[in-house]
Parts: sequence; C-alpha cells; structure tokens
Amino acid sequence: MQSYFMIIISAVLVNNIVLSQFLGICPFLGVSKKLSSSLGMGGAVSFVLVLSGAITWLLQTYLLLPLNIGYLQTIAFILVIASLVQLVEMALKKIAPPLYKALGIYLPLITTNCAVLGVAIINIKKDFSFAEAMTNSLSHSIGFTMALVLMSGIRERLEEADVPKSMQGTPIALVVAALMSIAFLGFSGLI
Amino acid sequence: MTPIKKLLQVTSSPHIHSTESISSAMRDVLLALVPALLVSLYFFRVPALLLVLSCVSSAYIAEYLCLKAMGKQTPVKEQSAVVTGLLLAFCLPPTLPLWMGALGSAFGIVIAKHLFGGLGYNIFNPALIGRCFLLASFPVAMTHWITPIDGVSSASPLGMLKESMEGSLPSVTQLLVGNVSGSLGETSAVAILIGGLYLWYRGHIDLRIPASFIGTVFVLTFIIAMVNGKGISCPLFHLFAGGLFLGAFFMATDWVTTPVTKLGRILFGIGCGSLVVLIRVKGGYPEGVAYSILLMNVVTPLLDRYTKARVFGREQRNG
Amino acid sequence: MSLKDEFTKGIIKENPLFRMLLGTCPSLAITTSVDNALGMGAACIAVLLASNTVISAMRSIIPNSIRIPVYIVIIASFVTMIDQLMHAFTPALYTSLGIFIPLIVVNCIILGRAEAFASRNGVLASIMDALGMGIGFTLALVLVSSFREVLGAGTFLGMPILPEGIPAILMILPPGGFITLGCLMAGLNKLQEKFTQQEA
Amino acid sequence: MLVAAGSLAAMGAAFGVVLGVAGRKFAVEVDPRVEQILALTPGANCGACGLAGCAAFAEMVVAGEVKANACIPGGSALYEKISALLGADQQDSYEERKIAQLLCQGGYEQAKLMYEYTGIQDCHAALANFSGPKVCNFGCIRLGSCSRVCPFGAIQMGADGLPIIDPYLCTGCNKCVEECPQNILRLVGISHRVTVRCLNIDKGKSARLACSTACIKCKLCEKNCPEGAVQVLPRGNGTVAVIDYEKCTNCGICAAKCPTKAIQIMPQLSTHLVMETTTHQQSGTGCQHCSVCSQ
Amino acid sequence: MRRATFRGGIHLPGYKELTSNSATVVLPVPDKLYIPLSQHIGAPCAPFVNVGERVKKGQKIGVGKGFVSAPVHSSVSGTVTDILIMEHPSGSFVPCIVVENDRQEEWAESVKSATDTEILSPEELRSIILNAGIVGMGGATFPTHVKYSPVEGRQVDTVILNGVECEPYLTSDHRLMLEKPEQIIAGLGYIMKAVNCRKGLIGIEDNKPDAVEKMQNAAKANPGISVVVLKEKYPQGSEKQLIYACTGRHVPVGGLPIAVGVIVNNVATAVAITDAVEHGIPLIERYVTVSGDGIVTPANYLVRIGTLFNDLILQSGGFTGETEKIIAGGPMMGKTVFTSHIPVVKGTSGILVMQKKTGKISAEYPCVRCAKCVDACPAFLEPTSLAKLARRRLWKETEDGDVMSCIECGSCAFICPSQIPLLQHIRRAKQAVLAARTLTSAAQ
Repeated sequence: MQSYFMIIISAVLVNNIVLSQFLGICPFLGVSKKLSSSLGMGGAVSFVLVLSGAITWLLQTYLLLPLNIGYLQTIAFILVIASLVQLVEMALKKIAPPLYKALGIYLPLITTNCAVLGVAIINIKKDFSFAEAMTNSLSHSIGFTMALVLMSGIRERLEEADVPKSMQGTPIALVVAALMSIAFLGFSGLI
Repeated sequence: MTPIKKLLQVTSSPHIHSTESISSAMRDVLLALVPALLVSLYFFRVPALLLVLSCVSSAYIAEYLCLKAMGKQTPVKEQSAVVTGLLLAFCLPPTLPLWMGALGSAFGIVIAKHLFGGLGYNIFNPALIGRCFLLASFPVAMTHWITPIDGVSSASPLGMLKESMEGSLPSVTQLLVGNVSGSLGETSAVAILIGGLYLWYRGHIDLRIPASFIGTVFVLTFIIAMVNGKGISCPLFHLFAGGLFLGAFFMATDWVTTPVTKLGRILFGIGCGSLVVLIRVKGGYPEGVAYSILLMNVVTPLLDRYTKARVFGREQRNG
Repeated sequence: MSLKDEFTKGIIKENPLFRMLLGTCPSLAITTSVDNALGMGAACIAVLLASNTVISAMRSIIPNSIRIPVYIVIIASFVTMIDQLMHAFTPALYTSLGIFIPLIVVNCIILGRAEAFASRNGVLASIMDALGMGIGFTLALVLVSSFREVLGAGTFLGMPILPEGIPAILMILPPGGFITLGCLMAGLNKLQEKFTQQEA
Repeated sequence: MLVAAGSLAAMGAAFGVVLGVAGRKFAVEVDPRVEQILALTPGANCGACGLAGCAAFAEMVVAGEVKANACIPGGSALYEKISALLGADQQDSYEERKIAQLLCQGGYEQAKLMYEYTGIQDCHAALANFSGPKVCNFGCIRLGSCSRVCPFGAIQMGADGLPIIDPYLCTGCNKCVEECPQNILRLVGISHRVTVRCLNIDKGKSARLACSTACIKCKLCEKNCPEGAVQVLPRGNGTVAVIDYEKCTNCGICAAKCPTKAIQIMPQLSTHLVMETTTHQQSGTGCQHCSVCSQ
Repeated sequence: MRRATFRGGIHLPGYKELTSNSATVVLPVPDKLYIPLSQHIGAPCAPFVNVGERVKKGQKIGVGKGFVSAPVHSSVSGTVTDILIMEHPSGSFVPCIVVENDRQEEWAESVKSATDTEILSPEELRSIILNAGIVGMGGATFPTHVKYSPVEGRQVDTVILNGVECEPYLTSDHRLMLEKPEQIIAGLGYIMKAVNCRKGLIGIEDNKPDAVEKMQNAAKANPGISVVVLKEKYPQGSEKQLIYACTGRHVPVGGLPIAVGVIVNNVATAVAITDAVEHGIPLIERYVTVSGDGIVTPANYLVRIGTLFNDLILQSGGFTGETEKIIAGGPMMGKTVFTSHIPVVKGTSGILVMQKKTGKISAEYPCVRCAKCVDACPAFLEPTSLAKLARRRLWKETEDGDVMSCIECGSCAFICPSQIPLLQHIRRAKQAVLAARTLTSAAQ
C-alpha cells in the first residue's frame, strides 16, 4: 500500500510531470490560456495516457521481452500511441459525439505529446508491475491536468495584468512555470 | 460671495473618498513590522541590521530600476518594495552573506513582481519567491543558524525536531519571546502577533486567513501528537517555532497574492496550514511556511473563481 | 528560395526553439550543462537529417492518408539507431540524457519539418533545411545551457569559472530552466522589436 | 533480425487491421466536402471564425451557416478555393473601399464646454451627464472610445482631443462606427473627398455659439454648388448641410465658401498605398489575435 | 441593545453637525419658478397650460402619460411666461414651465381640506396620492401611487418609513422628523390604510437619538407603528438593505420590495401624503439641505419646487473659496451639476457645494486586490473584478458577475485605496448590458 501511495505522491507532487520532468511542455504552454480548454486537454491526455500506459506495458512484457527485441521499444510504443489516438478519435466520434466535440480538437495534438510516450517509457524503466504502472500513469495524468488547470487559472488572471510587451505570451508563461516549479520544490523530500 | 470662476467639475458619484491610500497602508505594514525588527536587532545585533539594510536597499533599487526601465512613474511615496525587502530579510538566517540577501531581494522584485507588470499584478509573493530562490540556490548558507546574542552555531528549533534532537528543544516561553536560533525576524511570536493585531485593528488584514492558517496547523499537529502519544507541547511548539506567525500574519495576508472572496480566504488559510504540516512532518524541509504560501498563491486564481459570494437577494431563503 | 536561404532560415529567422516554440521539452530538461546540449543537438541533427532525406525521397510513394504514421515509423527507426549508437559509444552522455533520447521521436521539430518541408520539397533542399533547423536548435540549446551551467554550476563545458559558493544551484534545477528560457525569449522579442523599429 | 522485422511487420499489420476495422465500424456519415474543406483550412483551430475549431468551421460552411470568408488566417485564397469547391457564386461586384471619417471638428479651441469632465475615459460614461461636456450636443466627446476599439490601431487621439484616423490603416471594419455614441463616425467611400464635418442641427446662432466650426445653416454652400449637390436639409428637429454623393464632383467650391470651414475637402489618398491596403483589407488580414502566428 | 443592520457597508464621516441643529428656514418664494415637466421615473409629463395663461398655487400644470407617472403642479400663483428646455438635476435637459410669481398665493379650487379622513377607502387614498403628484422623495422619485397598487398574489404586511438618511451632510429628513413627527406618523397611517396592512416601522440610524425619541413619542398615537433603531452604517438607507435590517428578508435580485411583502417610503413622502390627504395640497414644496465646505452658512430650507439652486445658495451666504462641484443630492450618490441655474425638483434632498482643495486628488494606482471593496459591497458583488472586466469591455462577463445587482451606493469607490473609480466602471458596464438587452429584445 505504502508504495502505491508513494507512486501517487511522487508523480503528482514531487516529480510533477510538467514542472520537474519537463514532459508535455508544448500543450502546457499552448493550451493553458483558458480554463475550459485546459480541462479538455487534461481530460484527453489523461485518457490516452492511461490507456497507452496499459497497452505499452502489456506489449513490452508479453511481446518485446519474450521475443528479445527490447530495442524496438521506441518504434513499437509510438506505433501504439499513434494508432490509439486515432482509434480513440474515431470511437469518440461515433459513440460520444458531445465528448468528441469537447476533446476532439485536442486529440491530434496528443500523438506528439511527449508526456504520453515519456510515461510509457518510465513505466518500463522503473520495472513497475502492471498495477503499479497503471497507478503511475493515472497519477502522472492527474499531475499533468493539475498543472495545466492551475496554469490556466493564473493565465486568465494575467490577462488583465500589465505585463511588459516583450514578456507577453510564452515568456511570461515560462516565468509562471518557473515560479510554480519553485513552489513545488517544497514537496521535495516527501518521498 | 465668491463667484464661480472656472467651469465646474462634473463627475460620477461618489464625490468623497476615504483618506486611505496605498502609501498609508504600506506605512502601517512597516509600522507593524517594527516590534519584530527591534526584537531581532536585540537578539542578532549588527549582522541582522546589515542584512536588513542590504535586503531593503536592494529591493528599493531593483524597484526603482524596473520602473525606470518600463517607463513608469518612480515610486516617490511607495514603500511596497521596502516591505518586500524587509519581509525577505525577516525570513533569512542572520549570518547570510549580505550579497545573497541583496540577490534574493532583487530576484523577488524583478522576476516575481515586475515581469508581471509591477504592483498589483504579481501572482506570487515576491519576498517568499526571494527566500525560496535563496534556499534552493544556496542551501548551505541558508540553513546555517546561530543562537541569539552570543551567536554560536546551532540548529533551528524545527531542525532539531526534524533530526529528533528532542532533548535540546527550547521551551515554549523562549519561542514566544524569540530567544532561539532561527531566521532573524521570525523568532519572536509575540512581537509578530503585536504587529499582526495592529494591522487587523487598522483594517488592513482579514483575520480569516491567519486564524484558519494557524488553527489548521494547531488542529493537525494536535491530532498527530495525540496519535503519537505526545503532549500538548508538541502542537504549541509547532505554532510558535519557525515562521508560522510571520507567514500567517504578514505573508498569507498579502493583498495581491491571496483570494479576494471571504470563503476563498478561509480555504487559503486551511490549505496553507495543511501544507505546512505536511512539509514539516513528512517533507524534506524542517520548515514549510514559505512553500505552503507559494503553493496556495498558485491556487488563488481558482479559489477566487469558485468561491464567489452569492449576490444579495439571489436564491436565499427568507426567514 | 536558394539552398543557402533554406539553410540559414532555421538558424535565426525561423529558429525552431525561440521563434517557432518547437522542442521545448528537451531544451528545458537537458540544458543543465553545455555537454548535454551539444549531445542532444547532435542527436537531433542526425535524426532530422536522416528522416528529412528519406521522407523527401519517398514523398511521392507514400499515400497521403497514412503519411503521418509512416513518418513516425521512419523517425522512430532512426531514433532507435541513434539510441543504440549512443548507448554503445557515449555511455556517459546516454545516461545523462536518459529518457529524452527515445523522446526525440515526439520532438515536434522533426515531425514538423517532415510534414511542413520534406514532404513537399526535393532531397537537397530538405537536407539543407534539416541542417539549418538542426544547427539552429543546437545553437539555441547551447545558449540556454551556457547560462544555466555558468550560473548554476559555475562551470562551462565542465571547466570551473566561478568560485565555490557563488553559483545559484537553482539555475540547474527545473525552475532555472523555465526562467532562462523565458527571459531569453523575452530578450529576443525585445531585440526584434528594436530591429523592426530601426527598419521602419 | 528476422524476428525484429517480422514482429514489427506483424505489429504494423495488426494495428492496420484494427484501425481498418475500427474505421469501418465507427464510420460516421460525413459530407465528403467537409473533409475537403477541412483539408484546405489552415488547421490552426484558432477560433477566429467564432467557431470551435476548423472542423466546426468546415461543417458550418457546408451547411451554409457561415460564410467561407469567416476564416481570417485562410484569407482570400481560402475563400476562393472553398467557393470553387462549393460552386458558389463569388462576389465579383467591385465594392469601393470605405474608411471611417469623423464628422466633427470641435477640438479644444473650437468647441465650448459646459463643464469639466473628470472620470473614466469613456465617451458613453461622459454622455450620461448632460449629454457630454460640450455645449454642442452633436459633436465628438473626445474621450477616445473609438481609438480603444480599433483593432488595427488606425485611430489615434490628436492634440486637439479629436481622433485622427489613418486612412491607410483603416480597414472599414465598422467597429468605431458602432462604438461611437454620438454617431459622428461614418464609413465613407474613398472617392468622396468632400465632407460636411458637422452634424449640429441647431439654429445657426446657437450652433455658432457652441462651436466656431459648426454648420450655421448660411446656405452659402447650397448657393454656390455648381451641381446642386449640397443642400441644407432637415435632419431630426433641425437642419444641417448634406452632400449628395451621386452629384458631387469633388470640385471643392463649397469647402472654399463655407464661412466656418465646416465643409472640408480631403487630400487625395496615395493610390499606391490605397491599392496595397485595399488588398490587405479584402483579404481581411491584420492581427485578429487568432494566435496562428504563435503556434 | 444590538442595533439592527445589514452585512457589508462602510463607515463614513458625517458632516451632519453643520446643519442638524438649526431649525429649518422657510425660503422666501422667488419671483420666477422653473417647474420641470419630468420629476419622476417614467415618461415625462405633457404641459397642461399654455404660455400667457394664469395659474393658481397647487394647480395641475403638467399631466403624465401612462401608469408610471405623476402630475406636476404649480407651486405659486402667477403667469406662465415660457416653456423652455432647461438643465435638470438628474443630469439631462428637460422642458420646464416658467411661472412668474404674482405673490397672491391664491390656492387652486382643487385644494380643499378633507372633512373626514377615516372614511376614505384604499382606492380613494391612492387616487388622492396620484393626483397630488407624490413621488418618492428620497431621491429615486418613483411615483408613489404605483407602489401601492395591489399586485396579484402579494399581500403587503409591513410598511417601512425610511428615516435613515445615511448620506453625509444631508439632514433634511432629520429636521423633518424633529419638526413634523405627527404628520409623519399620520402619513404612515394613510399608507398602511392604502395598502391594507397593520404593521408600520420607521427606520432611524442611531446617530439621530433626538429624532428617535421624537418619533417614538409620536408613534404612541398608532399602536401598529414602531421605531427601529439602526446602526450607523452606509448605505443603511438603501431600500433592500433597510428591509433586511428591519425584517431580515432578502429582496430577490431584480425584484421589488413587494415581492417580500414590504413597501418602503421616505419620511418626507409620508409628510407629503398627509398634506394631500388632510388638506388636498399637492407636492409643491420640500425640505432641502444646503451644505458643503464651499458654502458660507449651511442650513435647511423649506423650498417651493421650481426654485433655482442659485436662490438657495444666495440665501446661505453664497460660495466660499474656489467652487469645484455643485452636487444635487448627497456626496455618495448625488449627481454633479454644472450650473446653479437649475431648479429644485421633488427628489432634491440636498444641494452640496464642494470647494477645490489643492493636492486632494491623488493618482490612480493599479488594483492591489485588497478586497476592501468586496468586503464593503452591500450587494455582495466583487466590484474590483467587475471594474476590470468593464475596462476590458467584456460586458457579457460583467453581466454574469451580476453587475445589474449593483445598487450604485459608491461604497467600493469610497474605500478603494488605489483610488480606482470602481463605480463609474460598473455604471458603464450596466449601461452596456442594458444596451445589449435592448438590442436582443428588439431583435426578438
């Protein structure tokens, strides 16, 4: 039990995927201008991340390792993720059109979201069991969504701020991320 | 009768205004910090004075240069940078090299305040950003504590707790007076309380934040002490040791970076309190006040958004 | 557009990191030292060069509808090769870059150039484009990492520059990455503002 | 080696099959034109068209609920392509370029004030007090609401307090015209160079007392116009000089005769610049804050 | 005793001692009176007389169109010399009937004392009130008879008289309560009768203990009436806040007090009703406070409607120092006017003259989010957020932030340490929201 708790705390707070591991920076900077879109992006990434985490773990354990072709990990994983994203997109379109409308435009962006591939690789690197891998994927996606939502709250408030012209847009978002990251340093040592 | 010479002014009401202004409020904050400053000067002597001067002057110069660079009016009467510098100095160890204090002060003012547009627009408390920047950058210098008056190296009370040196813990009375090692302005809970209550009396701070902040820390540490079979001294120790009072009365109540709604302020305090206990008890640092307030600064926009008061007369039951 | 222009545009005018905001993840993660930045840059140049060449050469035979998966597979193959090579020949670098080597696959620069340039241009132009973009990216990485290494560790390429106790460790921690990149971007914005004003 | 190639191929095949099956199973009937238009769009999902992304835009265009020129980043090129695809008639009638003109010259020196306004810089807010600070109730409030709504930075407030409209930057978007509470901003075709820059309908005497450059209804313009294009006509509860652009030849006699200089003839705009800005205007570019550029 | 009050609000300096202790002066009637045809909320009146015609005191000279209107009466006998467009204290231009005073003070035929007021039915009372042209005299000038018209399914159970007078400087209601307590109690009795209700309350702030005592003594005449002593806090006199303080009820957003079974009237309105019911006299005069630091001798006056501000100011010894502002009403909610050549109307409770003070106006700072405005807002809005949205012209968002619930009391702008004109930004947003609503309803 303790170890699962540690995985969650580690992934959400201490080693936050965005603020300390630098994965998924592009959507973090790009889709965090509005709270609604950051929630959508967070939801879409979480969904794909957990699903791909499961499939890549199974693939690694039951196919790549037995066949002794671990070095094909990168190709195999990216194939899984790319197909998965497309599959999810098609399925959502058919099964849940409202959800598709909400998340649809974010899905294509996820293929090249390094958070998804990154977490899949971390799951393998850390020799997690399946349950641990799932916990890890879920916690990372929670951490991602949390960072995104917090960021968008701040950026909505920055809309009315008198930010110097050359700092507007991405630079100030990076500074906000830096200061958030300083605040998150407070969690270091929790595990 | 004096005739009307010029055109009359036509404006929108109200036509009278309270005498309060930003500068008068900042003056009150500075005044409220005086007791703690005097105590720290008594205990930590010349090094403390020099560090305070270095932080304050660096903050003021940084503020001046930033305003100049951005083509804004220079702050003739504005003491907000001085307050930032002073608050930062209060949460630094008295032995810190002066240049480090000045660097942290400038970092806080430039990065956390002026890049966001200056007064009123910052998301994070500049003084705390300065402190955490220094702590992360110079961990050795930032954790070197000395005892009051004689200035011998010694661990801070919370550090002793962390390292399980419970035998050598100072008494609660010592903590109240401030006769312990620690950051230069944080040690005396009583002096800070006096300043905080003055601010409250002047109407500048809302007691909701300090009360819920300190209350949460007390309740949580009390529960932990009960579970672990320790006495009442443990929660009291947590209240008066470290920067809890300074943080709760002067930093968690910072206007700019905390929620404007009443419910938001209570949640802010509870959040800060919980995070402090989490970091102190489970985390890697002995002290977590600065981080907890910064973390809640991050959440402030969302708190404001989701805790809006119900407008008078909207869906309220009459009774 | 001449081949020379294809080459130079990636270095300043369309610099992938500063102007097009591509590849931010590695440029924050691995810029703790100039060594890492050079290694990462080299790896990226190699993958970019290879993938651009191959995709440009094959652009007429890849069916449009499945082009993205095909590109990804091609890129992933090259990344795997680089991964293996680095593992074998530069083990120290391999460890310090860690997970970010396989993650070159999803570096937006590479897929972005494949989609935006190599799939529409000839092999030679694509090679120039890849070189320009790759060198532009590498220079950006080196710039960011120089600031961080000097200020955060007090060294440059491992050589001590600042005395002990002076460097602010924060700069090589995650916040330092964000701050350096943010301030550099703001600085470049400011420069460009001045530049355009002078032109006008 | 063989294992590697084989398993990769197998994986590829497996995913291909799954995707193929899924593609058939989850197929949603879509108008093929939607896909085609979607392919044409910039794909930035910037929302400048007012819809949720490019896919929504494509759907709405096919449904006819949105005009193809709503896509700002796509510009005229996209408009033409979509029009060709949908077979819609492209508008080919030449529309003269229009720019905003201020129909008031009551600057600080000309117009008298009733009171000194202090408060927020917004014309609507000032208007709530006795119809604005000027004695003349038909003129510019001079608080620059128009300049703040202009998306192209074409309106600057001049030294006399009146907005100055840069004819080369103005795209005729109508934003300022909608904003102005006094209705003294109008879109006028660039070939119409003579304008009555006063809308004061009060009697000549009170108009002159209010402002030194008001239309005082002396009818000198009416009497001197060789084409009969200028007339003092009833407007609201009073009268004011009005130009009939069907007849006006830009001869400028009325402007020369007008004793208060309420009628003005504008200098000819540089054709080169107008040409350039006209295309700029038609393609609808100019920053729409769609964030395409930052992506 | 715990004083009843509302949540939020601010404490203001009173400046009431300037005028509260001296008896009201009856102002000599001027030679010319300018009687505006619009002295109420609603469509303006049409003139009922022609230029050159002779009119008597209390004669109807303007009649309203529609239900929400109130007629206008001549306040002197004399000749109509002109009908012209004039400045009006509400900040607009309004047609006014100019009556030249013949000093005969000859009453119109319609003005006669009632023989027995006990037998009047609610309908008769309402028609008397309508014909007397009585409007809310606290400043809102809402036609009073409209308030008393029965609303389907709503029974009024409490009538509250507003004797709070929370605006600084103003003391006209205070003097009225001291000088005419019996008429106020009688008027409240007629109102209760007109709306069929047994309970009457008079709300007075605790800074007027003499008025409280006077009213408590007078209230002994009617067992249904009692005095509620309220805490001194601004805006205690605002309708919804007063109802909450007196009864604990919340008037719903966008609703009228009748929605919670309450009617609120000003004490001055009650006196006007007594005059109308007992003597048949329409609303032709009122109490006006003339005060401010720009006036030589501040005082309260009993003034005929249509008297120019100038006459009042002259009577008070004229201006002192450099005049900066003339305010019709109190300093918190009153409107500035640009000339003293402007008539007193039914809603003019005070005239304030403010002196120019050097270095008083300090620059506006950015908002520091101190939330003092949020704490002060009696409607529980977030003035700072609304003003920021209004500045960015996000009208729809201000509407979502309930900007229309603002009662425009000015507490936020008074308290703001950054000197941001919060209320004016909010007013601008309300203006824009209303314009958008008109547009949409026109489109439908």
